[in-house]
Amino acid sequence: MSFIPGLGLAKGMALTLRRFFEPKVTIRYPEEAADVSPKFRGRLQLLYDEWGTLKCETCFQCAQACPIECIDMGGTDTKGRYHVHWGAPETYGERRDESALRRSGRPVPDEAYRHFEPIDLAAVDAILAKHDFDPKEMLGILGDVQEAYGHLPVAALKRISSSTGAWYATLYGTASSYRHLRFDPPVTAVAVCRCTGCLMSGAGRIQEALERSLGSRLGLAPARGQIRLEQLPGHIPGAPSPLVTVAGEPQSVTPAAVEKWAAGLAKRAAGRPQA
Amino acid sequence: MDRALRRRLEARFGDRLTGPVRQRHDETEIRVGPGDVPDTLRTLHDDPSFRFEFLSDLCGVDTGLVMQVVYHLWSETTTDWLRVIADGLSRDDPRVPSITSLWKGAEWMEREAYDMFGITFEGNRDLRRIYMPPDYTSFPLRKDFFLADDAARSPGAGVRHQEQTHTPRNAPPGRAIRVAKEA
Amino acid sequence: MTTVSRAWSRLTLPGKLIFTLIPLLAALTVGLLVALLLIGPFVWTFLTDNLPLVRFVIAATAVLLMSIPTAFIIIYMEMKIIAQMNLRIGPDRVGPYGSLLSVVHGLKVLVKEDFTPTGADTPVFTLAPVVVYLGAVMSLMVIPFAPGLFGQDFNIGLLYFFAVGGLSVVGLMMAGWSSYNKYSLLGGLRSAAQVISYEIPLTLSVVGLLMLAGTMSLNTIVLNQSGSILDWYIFRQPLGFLIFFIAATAEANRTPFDLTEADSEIVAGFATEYSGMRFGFFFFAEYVGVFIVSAMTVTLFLGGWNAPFDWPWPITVNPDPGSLGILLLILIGVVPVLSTLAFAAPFWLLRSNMPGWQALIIGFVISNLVAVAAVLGWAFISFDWVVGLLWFMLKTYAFVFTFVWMRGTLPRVRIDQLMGFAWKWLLPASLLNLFVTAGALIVLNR
Amino acid sequence: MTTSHEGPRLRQQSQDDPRVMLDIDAGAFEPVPPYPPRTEREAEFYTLGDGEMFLNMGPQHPSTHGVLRIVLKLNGEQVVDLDPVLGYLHRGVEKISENSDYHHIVNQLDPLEYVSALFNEWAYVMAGEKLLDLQVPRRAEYIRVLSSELLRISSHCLFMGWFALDLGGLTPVLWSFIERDEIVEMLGALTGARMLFNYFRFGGVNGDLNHEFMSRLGSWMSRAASHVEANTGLLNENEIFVRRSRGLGVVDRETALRMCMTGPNLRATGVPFDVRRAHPYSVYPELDFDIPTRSEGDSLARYLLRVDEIRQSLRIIDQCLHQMPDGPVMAKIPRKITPRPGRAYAAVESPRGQYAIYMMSDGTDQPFRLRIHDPSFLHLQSVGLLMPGNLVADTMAVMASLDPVMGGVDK
Repeated sequence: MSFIPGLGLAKGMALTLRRFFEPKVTIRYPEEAADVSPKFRGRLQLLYDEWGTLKCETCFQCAQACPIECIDMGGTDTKGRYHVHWGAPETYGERRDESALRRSGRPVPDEAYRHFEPIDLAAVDAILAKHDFDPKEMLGILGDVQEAYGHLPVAALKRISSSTGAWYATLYGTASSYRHLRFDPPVTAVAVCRCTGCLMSGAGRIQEALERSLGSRLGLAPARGQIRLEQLPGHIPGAPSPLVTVAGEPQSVTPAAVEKWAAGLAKRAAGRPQA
Repeated sequence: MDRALRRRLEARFGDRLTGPVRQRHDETEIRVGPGDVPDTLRTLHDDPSFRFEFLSDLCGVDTGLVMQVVYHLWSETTTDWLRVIADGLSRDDPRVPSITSLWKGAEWMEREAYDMFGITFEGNRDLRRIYMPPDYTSFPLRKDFFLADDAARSPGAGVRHQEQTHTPRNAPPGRAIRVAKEA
Repeated sequence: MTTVSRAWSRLTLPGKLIFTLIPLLAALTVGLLVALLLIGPFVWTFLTDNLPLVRFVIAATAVLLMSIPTAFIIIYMEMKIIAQMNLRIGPDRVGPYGSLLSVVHGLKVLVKEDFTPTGADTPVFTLAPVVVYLGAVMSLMVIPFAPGLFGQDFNIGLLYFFAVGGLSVVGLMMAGWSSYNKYSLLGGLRSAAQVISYEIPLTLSVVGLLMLAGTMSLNTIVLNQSGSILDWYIFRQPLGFLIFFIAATAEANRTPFDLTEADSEIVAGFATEYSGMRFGFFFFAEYVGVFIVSAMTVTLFLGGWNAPFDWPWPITVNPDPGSLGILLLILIGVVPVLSTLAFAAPFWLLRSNMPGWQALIIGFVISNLVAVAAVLGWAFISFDWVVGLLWFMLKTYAFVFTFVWMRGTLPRVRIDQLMGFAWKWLLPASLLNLFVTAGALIVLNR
Repeated sequence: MTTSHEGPRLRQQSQDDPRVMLDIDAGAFEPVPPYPPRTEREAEFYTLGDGEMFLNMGPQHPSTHGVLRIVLKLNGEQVVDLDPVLGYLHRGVEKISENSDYHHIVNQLDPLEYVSALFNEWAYVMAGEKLLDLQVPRRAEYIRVLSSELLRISSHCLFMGWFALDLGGLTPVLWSFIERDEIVEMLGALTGARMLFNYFRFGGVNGDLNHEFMSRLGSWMSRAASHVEANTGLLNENEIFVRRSRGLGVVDRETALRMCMTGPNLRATGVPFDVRRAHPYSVYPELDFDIPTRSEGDSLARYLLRVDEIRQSLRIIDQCLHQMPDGPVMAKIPRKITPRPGRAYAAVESPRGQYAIYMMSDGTDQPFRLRIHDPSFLHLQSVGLLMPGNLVADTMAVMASLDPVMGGVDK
């Protein structure tokens, strides 16, 4: 503080007046953007490969590593089959199907929900109570549930996750990494259509290939562990030709690739892991 | 670590210490009973051979078996942090004398310990909740705390809670809680 | 389907408009003429009989109308200047260089909800902004903007200014008391204490000036300062000027004396509970007040509309269009065309690639600009009120800039420091100024 | 004893339905708790003497630093007593940390004291390294010192701006934000984030110095000192500023020690206590810098002391750049951290004082107890000691001079 009263004020005024004429530092945002350093991790984004498919393998490692649980994954896994989601058990799936589905009385047109059909969960609850809701006995719980249902329904997995507090991701990882656990019922029958269109587009060759690889004849009862081969009563309208259905689901099978597909089918019959 | 400090402490408080003087890195740890806390800290503060003038930290700890109140002190006579642990407070009714007469600044830290652990500091004239709302009933940092019960107790009872702890719902309190393993 | 209706249906929209408007206008004109013939003389005699009343009404309307744009200009100045001093850019989106942002603010204030808090004393709460705003606007009445350009020339103009300026405190008090809010109450009381204690040095600081001028009529005071720059009262009353400036800053509630709306202390002072256009009234009143104190400082100490120096080349052009007679019509008809061609020619000749019609358009625009400039220049050198207004506004807005500049620089004083400064420093200083002036007058007259 | 609602009854027409006449209890506007007092202190505070009134500041007051609520007991404009009410920003990080992995906690701690987040991480990783007996590479230590001293400068710049703003000056806060933005940008180039870095790790730092950071730092260092001097030139000699802040909120040495104050607020009372020297950690013993102290203990002293600390930090950064050794920036640590059971206490000198972490491990991969000790907490507590006798106008000025960050106060 100076001895002359008001000198400090005058200095300050002079300084502001000098700054009045100095160049400004503001960045006019929409026209010019600030330079962002290459290391800046402002936004997470999923990458696509050169064929435009998502590189994310739904392995949930990022979601498990996220400290503040901000990563919330949902949808079908990379093979487009199972509804998987990660999140604190009650924050994602339940919220969606309880509020969204209930509020709009119709099913939400979401790919993630096609394979998520509600089942009777009494058995799951009994198993959980038996294991005392202890996430450390997860393997036993999963094994019992598979015995009860023949496979692991997504609804059961979610109930397990929400009542034991274990992450759905860890459940999914466990179930998919153990060979004796499977997500879908074992295939029992394959049906081939023998209508004219299908025969003309190679249904015969497919039938031969299937008989060769599955070892069971069309129309005959299969041996134990084998897959029954059936004939469709008629062509499903709108379905491609040649038409092969598994549990009523039309499969896209070409005569060229039928061998490989049949091999995978045989594996599935044995109940091998799919994820 | 400061061996001389250890010897001085043992010589001064030998009879009071409820455990051996532990030393690791630059920390010296002594344990006293809850009743001895004010005398011990006053001695450490006033005694010219100690002169622990700074109360660096005061916090409560729930070991799962007992409650503890941990004081950290600093003095220019030593290069160590001195940790004084008031050990063996009962988990049902933890009580310890307040040290606000020594360090007035400990008042809010004691309020926080009360808010989080329910430790009653006798002599603190403002022992209120400091973070949690006044109509809050449970003590969040205790090991037998889990949110389902808390939500049932809180004024927002009936509101569906989002998170769930790993404690089973039907477990009696204090069953599946973590218990500190002392080295 | 008569022919009329068929013809009517054939008409385009402009045609229909024309055919509807022309008869209407004709009827109106006839009616107006008849009305004028009947009652015109009486109206005329009435207006001529009490001319001051008419003048007052017109002046009041004009002042009321000019207050809002003034507030807009000063708000924009504040936003932009403080931004520049903060090394920011400030408003630059709405209008050229964001100059319309304050107008948009005004419109926003108009459309926002006008909310009356629970427990407020509704009539007082509603009335307070009006009082404040009127107090600000009424002060504009006596300010001489230019020779012959002022609302009213009271012989007690200065007294009137002080009285009306002090009136706004009542409004602030009303606002602070009726809001049922402790922040508002504190703000209102602060403003009352502040303004009342600063009225005294403010008034005393000009008494010396009044002794010099010998009148309270602002117009006369300005006329006294005409001549060279040395006749301005700032050179005879420097101390008085300083005191008046500081006290006026406090009177206008400007930084560093803006305790009444100190946002870091009492949220928005008396205006905390106000919203919508009521808050807008407070807002405008503050900035009109800035303009008023600047204008008053200029009027009293800086020679008002007097130019600091005489115009070095006295030009007097008094054209007599009547002497041209019939040539005038030809001139009017020919000159624009000729000038347009003259200005278009260079473009058309030098830049051969430019089509002729573009050159003509450019020439037309340029010739119009030149004509406007010529007319303005002629007005400038032949009507002295234009130059007077120019100088007045120049000085006034220089002071407004100073106020904004201070706001961008200075922190805020505390309330006790404020009062102490008023009573311990400004009041003795103003008394000293008064006595010194009186003694000097006595000595000089002897 | 006016702890219950006692106010005039306001009869007013309802704004929703003009037919309804509301009967409002004016006492409902008073910041008086609706329950009987719980402690003698509360009973004493919420009892009004004659001519006194309550004034509720915050949590929406424009200039409370963060969401803080202060109930003032006024006599006219003079503050008789005040009662800070916390908890509006409480996130329970201590509880969250007990259920999350050691790696995850680092950026749980970032948003606590968001103005100087690196110091939170530093105290945490120091405690963890004590538990794990980790040896940190010297280059990593130097990078820690460098980045955190940069952050100290930015925090002090911010303090200068906010202090001036609470005293009514509009400009300094924006000028100081320019400097802060420079620093924050270069730290963003180094750590990858502008405010919530997540940069320190057990046994080192996340990434080595990169070229962009060094170039930004070099260009800034060349003009930093002159910029800081210019910014201080606006206020340091300003009569209004000096008269307002001198003799405001005076603390003497003993009181400061009894209130457990640390950092600049303590050093402004003449106690040369700085954890960097009093309890040396990292590579500070190798660096040459002073601990500025002042004896007045008022707001002006705190302000000027922080200005001096900015100069010292510039010295430290300069030495770091010259002594920066080569080598790795991370020690070898396992991916899953399970320390031996034990207790560790680590403190660093944050811009606000001694920031400490007390950690207990029970051998699992999650800490058994994580205690976060924040200096702002205690400084905010001492506001209750400094304020009485001052005016309402100075409430926020005293607050700002103590420089609390509510994110750190409410963990």
